[in-house]
Amino acid sequence: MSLAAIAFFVFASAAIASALMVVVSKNPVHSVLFLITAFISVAGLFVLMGAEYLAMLLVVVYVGAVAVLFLFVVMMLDVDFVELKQGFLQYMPVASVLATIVVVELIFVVAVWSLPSNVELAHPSPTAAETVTDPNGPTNIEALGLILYTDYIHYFQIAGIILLIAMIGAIILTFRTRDGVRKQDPAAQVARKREDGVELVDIKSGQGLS
Amino acid sequence: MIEQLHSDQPWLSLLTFAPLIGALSIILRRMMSRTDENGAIADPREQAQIENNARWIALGITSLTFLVSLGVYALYDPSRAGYQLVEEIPWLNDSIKYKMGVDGISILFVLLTTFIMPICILASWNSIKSRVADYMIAFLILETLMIGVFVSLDLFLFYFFFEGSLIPMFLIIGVWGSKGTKEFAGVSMPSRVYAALKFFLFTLLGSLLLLVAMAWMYAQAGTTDIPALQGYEFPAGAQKWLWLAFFASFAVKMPMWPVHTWLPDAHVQAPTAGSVVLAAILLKMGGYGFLRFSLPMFPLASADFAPLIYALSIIAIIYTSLVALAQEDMKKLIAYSSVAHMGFVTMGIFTGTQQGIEGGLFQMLSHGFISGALFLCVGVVYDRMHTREIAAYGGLVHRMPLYAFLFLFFTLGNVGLPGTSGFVGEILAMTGAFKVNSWIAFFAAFGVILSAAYALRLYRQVMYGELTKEALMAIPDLNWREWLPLGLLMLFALFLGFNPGPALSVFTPAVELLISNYDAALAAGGR
Amino acid sequence: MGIFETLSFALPELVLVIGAMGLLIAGVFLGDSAAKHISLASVGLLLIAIILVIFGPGAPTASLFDGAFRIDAFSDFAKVIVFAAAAVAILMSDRFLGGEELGRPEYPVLIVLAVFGMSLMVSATDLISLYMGVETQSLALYILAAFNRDSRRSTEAGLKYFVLGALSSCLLLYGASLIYGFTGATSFEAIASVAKASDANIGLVIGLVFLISGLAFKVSAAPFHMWTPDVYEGAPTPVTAFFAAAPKLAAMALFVRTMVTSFPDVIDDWRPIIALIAVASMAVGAFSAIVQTNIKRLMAYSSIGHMGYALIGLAAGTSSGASAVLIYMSVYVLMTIGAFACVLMMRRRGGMTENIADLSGLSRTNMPLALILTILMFSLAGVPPTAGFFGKWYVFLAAVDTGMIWLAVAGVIASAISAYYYLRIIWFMWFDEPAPAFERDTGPVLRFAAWACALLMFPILTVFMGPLIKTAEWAAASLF
Amino acid sequence: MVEIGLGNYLIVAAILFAIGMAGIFVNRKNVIVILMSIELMLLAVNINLVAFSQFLGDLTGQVFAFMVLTVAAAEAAVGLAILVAYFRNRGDIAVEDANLMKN
Amino acid sequence: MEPFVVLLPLFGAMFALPVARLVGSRAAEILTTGFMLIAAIGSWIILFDVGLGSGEDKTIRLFTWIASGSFQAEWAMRIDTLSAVMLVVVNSVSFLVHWYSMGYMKDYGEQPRFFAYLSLFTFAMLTLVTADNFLQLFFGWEGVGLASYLLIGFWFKKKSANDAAIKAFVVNRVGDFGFALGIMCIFYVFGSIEFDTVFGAIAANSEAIPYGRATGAPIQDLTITFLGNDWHALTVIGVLLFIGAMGKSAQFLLHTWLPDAMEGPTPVSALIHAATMVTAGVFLVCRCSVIYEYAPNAAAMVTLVGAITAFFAATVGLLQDDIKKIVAYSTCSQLGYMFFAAGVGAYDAAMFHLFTHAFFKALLFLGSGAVIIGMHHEQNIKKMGGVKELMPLTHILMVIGTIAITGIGIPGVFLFGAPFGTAGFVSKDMIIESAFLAGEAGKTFGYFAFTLGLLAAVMTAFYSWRLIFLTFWGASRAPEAVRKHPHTPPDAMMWPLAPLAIGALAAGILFYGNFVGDKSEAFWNGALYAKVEHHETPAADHAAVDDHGEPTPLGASETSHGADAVEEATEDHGGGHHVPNWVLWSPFFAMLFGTIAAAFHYLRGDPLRPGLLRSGGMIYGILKNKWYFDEIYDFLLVKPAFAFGRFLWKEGDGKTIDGVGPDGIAAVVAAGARRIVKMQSGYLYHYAFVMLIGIAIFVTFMLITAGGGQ
Repeated sequence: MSLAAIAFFVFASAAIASALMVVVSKNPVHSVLFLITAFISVAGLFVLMGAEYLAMLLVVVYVGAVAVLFLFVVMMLDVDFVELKQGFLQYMPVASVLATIVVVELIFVVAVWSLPSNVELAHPSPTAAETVTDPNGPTNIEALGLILYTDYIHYFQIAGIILLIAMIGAIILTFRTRDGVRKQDPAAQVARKREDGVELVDIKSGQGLS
Repeated sequence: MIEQLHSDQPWLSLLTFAPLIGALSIILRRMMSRTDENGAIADPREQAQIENNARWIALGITSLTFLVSLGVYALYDPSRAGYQLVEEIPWLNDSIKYKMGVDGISILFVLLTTFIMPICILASWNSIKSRVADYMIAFLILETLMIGVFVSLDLFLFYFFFEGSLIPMFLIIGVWGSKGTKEFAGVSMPSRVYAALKFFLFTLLGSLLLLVAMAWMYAQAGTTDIPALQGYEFPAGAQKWLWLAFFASFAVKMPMWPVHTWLPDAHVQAPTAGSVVLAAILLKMGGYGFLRFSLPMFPLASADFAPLIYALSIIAIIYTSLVALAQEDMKKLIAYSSVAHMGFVTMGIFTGTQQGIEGGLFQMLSHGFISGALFLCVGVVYDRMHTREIAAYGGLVHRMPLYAFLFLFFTLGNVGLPGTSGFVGEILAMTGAFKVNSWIAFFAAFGVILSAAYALRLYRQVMYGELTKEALMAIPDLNWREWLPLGLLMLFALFLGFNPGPALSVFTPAVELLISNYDAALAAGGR
Repeated sequence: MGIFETLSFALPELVLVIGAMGLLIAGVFLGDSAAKHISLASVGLLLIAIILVIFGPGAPTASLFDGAFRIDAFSDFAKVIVFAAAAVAILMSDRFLGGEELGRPEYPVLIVLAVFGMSLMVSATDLISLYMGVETQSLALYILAAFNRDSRRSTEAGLKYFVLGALSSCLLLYGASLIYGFTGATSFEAIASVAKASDANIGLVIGLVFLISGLAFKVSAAPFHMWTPDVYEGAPTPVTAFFAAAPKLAAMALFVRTMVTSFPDVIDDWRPIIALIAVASMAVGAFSAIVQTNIKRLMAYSSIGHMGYALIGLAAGTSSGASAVLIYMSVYVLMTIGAFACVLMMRRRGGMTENIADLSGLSRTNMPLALILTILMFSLAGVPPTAGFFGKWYVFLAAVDTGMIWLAVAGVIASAISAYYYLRIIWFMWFDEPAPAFERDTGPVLRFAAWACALLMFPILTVFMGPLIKTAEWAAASLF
Repeated sequence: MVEIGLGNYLIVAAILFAIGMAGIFVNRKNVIVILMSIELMLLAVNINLVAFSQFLGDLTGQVFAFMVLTVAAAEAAVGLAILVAYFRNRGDIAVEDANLMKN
Repeated sequence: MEPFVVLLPLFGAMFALPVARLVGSRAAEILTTGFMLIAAIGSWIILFDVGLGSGEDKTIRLFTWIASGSFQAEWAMRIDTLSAVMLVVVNSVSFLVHWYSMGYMKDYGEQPRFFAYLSLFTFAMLTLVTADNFLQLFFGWEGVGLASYLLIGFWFKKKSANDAAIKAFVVNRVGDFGFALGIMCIFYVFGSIEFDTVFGAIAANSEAIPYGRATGAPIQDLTITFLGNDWHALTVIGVLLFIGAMGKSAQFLLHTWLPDAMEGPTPVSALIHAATMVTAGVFLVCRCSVIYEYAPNAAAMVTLVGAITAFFAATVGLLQDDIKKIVAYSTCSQLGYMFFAAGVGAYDAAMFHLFTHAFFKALLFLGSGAVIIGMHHEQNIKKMGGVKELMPLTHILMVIGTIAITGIGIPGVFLFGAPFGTAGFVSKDMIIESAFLAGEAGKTFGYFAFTLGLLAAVMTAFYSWRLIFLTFWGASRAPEAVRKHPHTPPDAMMWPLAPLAIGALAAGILFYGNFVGDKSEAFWNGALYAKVEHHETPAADHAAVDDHGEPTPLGASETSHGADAVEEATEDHGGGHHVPNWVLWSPFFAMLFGTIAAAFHYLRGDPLRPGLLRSGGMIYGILKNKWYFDEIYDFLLVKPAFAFGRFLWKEGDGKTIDGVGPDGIAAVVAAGARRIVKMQSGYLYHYAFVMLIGIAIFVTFMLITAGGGQ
């Protein structure tokens, strides 16, 4: 068994195990953490396949951002998660049967894969095997970069729009201006004049301030 | 190929859409009035004026339409067999056209429609008290759709009018129907609503199957042109299904047993004029459809399914006659008798004999007069007493001799007494049936006996006997708006009873052509 | 094709997206008070886009961005309707949002961005562009559904919509990945050519099933319809009006384009699935709506049913089937907009009402509204002489034409059943004793929209159906 | 010698996908975990895409996966925002009770 | 002129009510009666022209009625002797009844309506008898039914009158049912319903090809399929037509309406239910004589039914107490005579009896009417008695009627070549003898008819005299007020009786020669058909007299020398073709026996004492209750029909069709809707489940269908 194979099995089993834990663990915080493990394991698989850039992206974006967002929300929402776990097993049989059926079917499907004969690949790249044999070829990142900003620039732009939408959504759904919150206003601070704050008063002796 | 004489002028379109003009003018009249913030007309006098205007506009337009139809009839050459006054323009595309025309089978139904409508307007003159303008609009629209059914020469257009006519009728039954509630599916709803829904959904379901068949025919023949389809030979296997689909639609409309149960409900709940239109014209669409489509387009299937039709017709005749015997509601009784009479029509039509078909056609025409008149008669007393229960009446002849006379005449017409138009259709249809199989005529003849029993029973209980009921003591006889239409209908029924020639001779060329094509198709199909 | 020429084809989209961003900036600076102007401006954007689609430069058919998008008659047809529907939806929202104090500039911007997504969808000819378009649209719609963030219903609707939408995206993506893997391509054209060569490629077919499921969710076809009623009910009514019209058409157009351009040779495999979905949708639409008391919910079920009918046309998979879908959908969009305009007009002093029972006796308290609704309901029921009937006719014709008579029969049975609840509304309006009247002052937009839609349904389109049919056929022909 | 081929990766993806599906069933009360299950399914998709891409020798798949990652992130953001808004209205995220609208 | 004979009554009917309204009811009466007078005179002229003079038979075609393909029916007037005789009968009696009614109806009011109805009836009856085709005949047939309905129900306040009217109409419809089928059958076989065509084809035995058949056969041998069996065509037609005749002429089984019909005003009973309408059936059979000639089985049926009716009605008549009902049953019985005469082939005898019967039966009815008026509208003869003193003239007239019906005469004595006796004597004896001769000729049923005819004759005499004895003779049993102040019938009521009385006495003698005697061939001139063989068999002479040497072609019997094999019907068998003397005398003795019995019972002691048939006995019960026919029909037909109708309505339409159909489907749909909607639980995860399960199903489906190919 080659090293790559061992690595595959390690990563694959880790991914599957942590995925299972995501769905079965009692505490959502644990779920998020297992999710992170799953992401990282899959990133490992990506590396094994030679998709280093995506692996990196997965770790940076998913682990760094999405999972943290999840964690943030889980922590922020003060919910009694134990209660939510009740009746957990109620649907377990259905779930496992369904999952088994789907897995078996999908395996049956993917097992018949063969390289499509007459396909003209839009963006040929070195296959995994080739990458190994030809270390001097363009790296995965190079190859991706070359097409991402040329042939697929439109997707890139659209992705930007999507992110913009997400941003708008996140803001309008969650952002609120609260009354009664003391906020620092630098402009006001800067614009403050001496006259606004200080008043010179002549105090006649013996009279005091009236 | 069936001869088609094109017309330079769009006479039939004019005829068809003339009532719509009336409807529009009533709408305009309404819109011109001042309304308050709720859209109601503020001034009761103006309200009354609008209503009066609506009545007169409706009467005027329907009468005008009748005149136009007479003009159309004058232009029509009854000695020719094919379609006349044909006009066509592309509509949806080049093969689904706006095409109209009349032949011997349809022209008289057009006349019947235009003739009945002013009568209906008159009958509604005072008996409709609420929302008069809306009512008139509904009737005028209904007239357009009904005429459209009979003059369409495109299957698609036919269907368009055929099903469209459900809408105004639905509203007429539902809005101006009578009171009372009915328990249905655990809910209590006004029985007029139940009736309206039953009417609408029943007929809709039937005609939707026709839609599918029509789609198939269009896919197969590439056209929905009726003359072209009549010349098109559908494969024998397909004919069966197409026939059944068309049958579903027309049988419900007819209505044939066992899909007749909407009719008594609809009749009972509808306002008088609604019942009249329903009986006189809407039911005829089914029979018309059989003749226009089932026989000429699917001759083989028609021949194969004729026994089914006979069986259903006979059941309709006997069964519904017996049911009519047991009725306690005047309108229901007449409604059931309509079903029985329509049984004669279907029986006659599917004999494929000249007597049978002409008998069926004539029966439809005559039923239009007689049954319509009977509903008018019921409406007369309903307007006065607000009940249709037979038991609530008795001895009316003492107070209403003219009414009694007219009612008697139409009762006898309903019975099919020779000398009334009711007889001619019945005897011809039965003669046609006898030629096919004596059993059919034998059973159908039972209907003749039973019709006498239930019709005379009705007349007896309403008209004869001592006038004992307090409420009836001061019941007035007919006014001119009531007797005029009844008198006209009586004249027609009587005239056609003694001299059906004018009607039969109009049918004859078309029917002969139909039969010769039918027989040829049967011979070619090995039947 | 140079970049400028390419972009010239994408002018409508560019206008929309750049305009949207500009409006967003303007909105942020001007604050909520400018919402009204931003709305009008976004309507202006949409109008400009329409004009550009119709009269824009370039050949009528062009493939852009390496085959990721395609501009053709089909997309033009769909875009015009989508844009117009969106514009009307924005206009119709105006008053309502003002009344509910939701008038925020983000609202029209989000709609415009969603429309941008739809416009990508209808042009998409690549799995990636399909996905991107769908997501652009969906994200905006999720937000719109939850737009009334202080309402439990609205956020619940948003949540349901989002979760299920995300799930459906997963399904769609999984399908896309399988298709990609088994054909080695993401562009429809290439997929089609591979699919043609290899008969019964099981991976492709299974991928297709997942893809269909994802798309079926977007058109809210059964069994992926479950979100629809809740979202329709929960979302703010103008948003529902928007949901019911434009996205449905865009998704349906995408559905049609995907199926007939990339998988024409495996039609025997996917046709039963589509037919099944169609039947299920019709059944759900017909049955479930019967017991509804909320008119928005009823419209939701009704739209599920209508998607079923439209899918009949797709199941045919022919050019006439595609044109039938277009005809059906355009009529449907008009009916829906009209109906929702009426729903938006159901206002009393206390605010909006959504109960069907509130329509009781409408014909006496508000004749024009009753008339409009009557026409629209008959049209939705598909009863001649309204235009709704033509849609039914063409989809049934397409089905029968391809030998799927059973499908057409199922369709007619469903439409007979569904006629009941449309009739029920009519019966409430015409037969029942009046309920308290609605406010008469509903603003010109709603009235105009309602009248226009109703009059289009009858009699305008009744008479002039021919041109619409020709256009739809011409549009559908560009797919083949 | 075990050759790690495309099939292995696809099977892993299929299993992840199925686990995601099952996760929705078993965690029916907790929206957050449902969302996580969906993330798992997306992960499966990405494995599929990358694997196909590599074994076909075609970069398109990776670009696709790239887009999926991006969009999924945006989606997660929106989803969580909606969730937060919902939570604010309700103080609870139990899906069990999220049935204000039904039938 | 001929059309006016038919149309004048119609005009009368049409104008009676308007005239009454404009001028007064008296004017309407005079108008209609005047019209009838003209018509009556006209019809006598026609009879003298056609029957007695040299006038040719002719058919006046007015215009086409129904024309549908070969189904052609014209409005026409067929003038031959048969119709001329009927015209005379109808118009004359009708005129007299009109006249009579001017007096009779005085007390009742509503004269215009009554006269309109009467005239309408007359018109319908005239179209019937002058019809040139079966359809017009049917028109008249139903028309008289209508008029009968209207007139029976004339007192519409009375429930019994209304019931009787409907009963009459409906029972008649049962007959019409057969008649209508008969017409269709004729059309089916001959392709025409014109008399000339049909009768010509039968007489010529030409080939008939029933519609829709490839081959035909000579009509006399033709068999057709009717109701699933093959039958001899002419027999089927004959039987069907006869069913119609049974209804109209109140023959056994369909007779129940006639006694009830006495609810109508008495002139109506005289006109419709005695003289004219009820004889339409006889007319029909005679008109269709050619059919029955070639349909011996049908003719046998006619004979049997006629004979049974004659007997049966007479038995019932024995115990009736209502003066009009007695006469009504007597009518029924006499009609039976006519039928069996026709059935055995003695159409001329049947017509002759029809003719004479019109006179004496109208007389009896109108006389009864006078009695009823006189007795303050009392109809029960048990409450009368001694009316002779109060109404002597009426008494005489009634006695004349009675001797006419019972048939007083001297057998074997001839006056002007005719048997000497009252009208009934001549014609009824003729019939009985014909029946016997038919038996002789091998038609066994002839003996049967003969026997029953004789028995009926006994009873006829009995009940007729019983009526006279109980009503006019003996002590009065009427209330004081009536006895003291009997109403005197107006003159208008008495004058019309005179011609009838004369006719009742003399019509037999006067018209014997023409109807059945030596001049009959010229008289009928082919209007009644007899088989050609008759000419070759002089022995078939049915006439009772020796000096009547010339064989008539109208004879009843065909020669069959095998007849002697059949003997069971009669106690003795003459063996010859001439009527034995005992046969000749038997009716006379029968009459005598009946009369004596009646006298024995009712002229001695208390006329109301229980007689041979004691009250309470079974036979008494049967007879008193008219053999329970009404009850049986009510139990077997009427009640079940209503109950069944109700059942079909409630259970069939309501529960089954609606329950399974629209309502049931609606309920199923509603239940389905509720169930489907339940899935829409509002729970997010449920929605997700549905999606996931859906996709799983689709994938599985796909793998099964698409994967199967791999």
